[in-house]
Amino acid sequence: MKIELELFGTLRGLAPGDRLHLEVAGGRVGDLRAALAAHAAAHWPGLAPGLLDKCAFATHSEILRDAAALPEDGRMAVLPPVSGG
Amino acid sequence: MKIELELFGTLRGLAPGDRLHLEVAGGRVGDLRAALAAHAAAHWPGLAPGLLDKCAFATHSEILRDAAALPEDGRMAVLPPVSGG
Amino acid sequence: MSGDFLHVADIAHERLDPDAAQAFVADPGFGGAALFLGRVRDLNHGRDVVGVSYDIHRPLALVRFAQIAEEVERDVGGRLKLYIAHAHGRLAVGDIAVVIAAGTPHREEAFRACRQAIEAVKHSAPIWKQEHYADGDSAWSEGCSLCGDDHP
Amino acid sequence: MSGDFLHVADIAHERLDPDAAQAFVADPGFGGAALFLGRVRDLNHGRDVVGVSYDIHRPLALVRFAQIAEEVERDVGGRLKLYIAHAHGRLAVGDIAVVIAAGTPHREEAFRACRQAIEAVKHSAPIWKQEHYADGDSAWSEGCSLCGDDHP
Repeated sequence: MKIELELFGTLRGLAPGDRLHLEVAGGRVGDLRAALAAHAAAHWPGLAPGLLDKCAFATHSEILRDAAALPEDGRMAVLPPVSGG
Repeated sequence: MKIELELFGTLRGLAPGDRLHLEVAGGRVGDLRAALAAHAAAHWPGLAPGLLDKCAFATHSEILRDAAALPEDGRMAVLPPVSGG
Repeated sequence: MSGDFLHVADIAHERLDPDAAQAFVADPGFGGAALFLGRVRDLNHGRDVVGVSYDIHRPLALVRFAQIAEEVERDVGGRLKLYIAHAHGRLAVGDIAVVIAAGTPHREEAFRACRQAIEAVKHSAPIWKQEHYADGDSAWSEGCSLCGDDHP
Repeated sequence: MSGDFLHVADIAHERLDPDAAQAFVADPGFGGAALFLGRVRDLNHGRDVVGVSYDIHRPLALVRFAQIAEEVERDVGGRLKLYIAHAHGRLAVGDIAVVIAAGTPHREEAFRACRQAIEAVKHSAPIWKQEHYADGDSAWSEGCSLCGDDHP
């Protein structure tokens, strides 16, 4: 399914408008993680190694684990490790 | 020696101007404590039992223990248990 | 009578307000309020910092703030007013990045609530800090992963 | 660059000012400030309180505040700005009785310093609280004796 993935923190600037459009093979968050990893391997050579493993995925209201189903509206965000305060 | 003893907290109002003038037999703070106890026994029947044992004595700059010498200027304060904040 | 104020402040248009925080958590039945103010420091890990930009996933941050308030209320176990506000945008050294305030009947719970809330905001809210250095360089801070099983 | 602000405020002429406290403890090198505000509660030990009068041995209180600041600085062990102010006189419910603020490079020390200072003020400063009740009665609060060997 098609996912529009919003980028935050250190991932900002890696796609126009900080939004990445990915075609995901499968309907789980884990499938989105794999699609993002493939995209990163192809397009983001400067990305810190291991960073994506530490990223979470979320809708506008909750973080979803890898086993969760992707939302019907296809809108997700990728959350690098946080550093507020 | 003559001591002018300033009264605070629950002892306020027990002497005119919140100052008690005591003749102390001896030059130690413990002698002042004994003089105050005698005064209280004679004049302050409503005083909570045991309160004076919990009072400390101080100059304007420090608390003095019973073994300490009374200050030459004869000015002391009696400090009931504190309850600030 | 308990209550929360949860806010992400776009600092292009407003500043964080410690006065508003302490007023919000005041209550005739409360004897104590604890506040925490986080400010931008001029030095971090040995580098001269001239400013910080905060990126925030705003809707998710507000959801998380509400969860934090629930967690703090549950753990404190009594009456509580809690205020959480975080800046969004670019701040200079000395500017306030985060304000937490907790009002409770007694001071012990106020300190606990305030501390728990700031730790939770720092470790689990979708907020990212980019430091700007005197030499013109910038870097996103290393942070806490939200992948752990302890985050819902 | 560390410093203390130690004050007894005659509330007939001035109010305690949390804003001044947080401004005093701010510093370009400090990432955190913890504040405590003590307010007059409307209820204590089940009695309706309408106000509180604070009696203070002012010169000795300022000496003790300075000692507390020294103790806190020693225990925190790093850079610190500390603000201690206590009201003297009659307050109404909701009025601020005490303000403590501590600024430090990191938040852990700010919380510790603030907590240590308020505990020390409450337990060892020559200050006495008289509560005024709705029924017209008044009572001096039970307190902490200063006779102990741990007080110099």
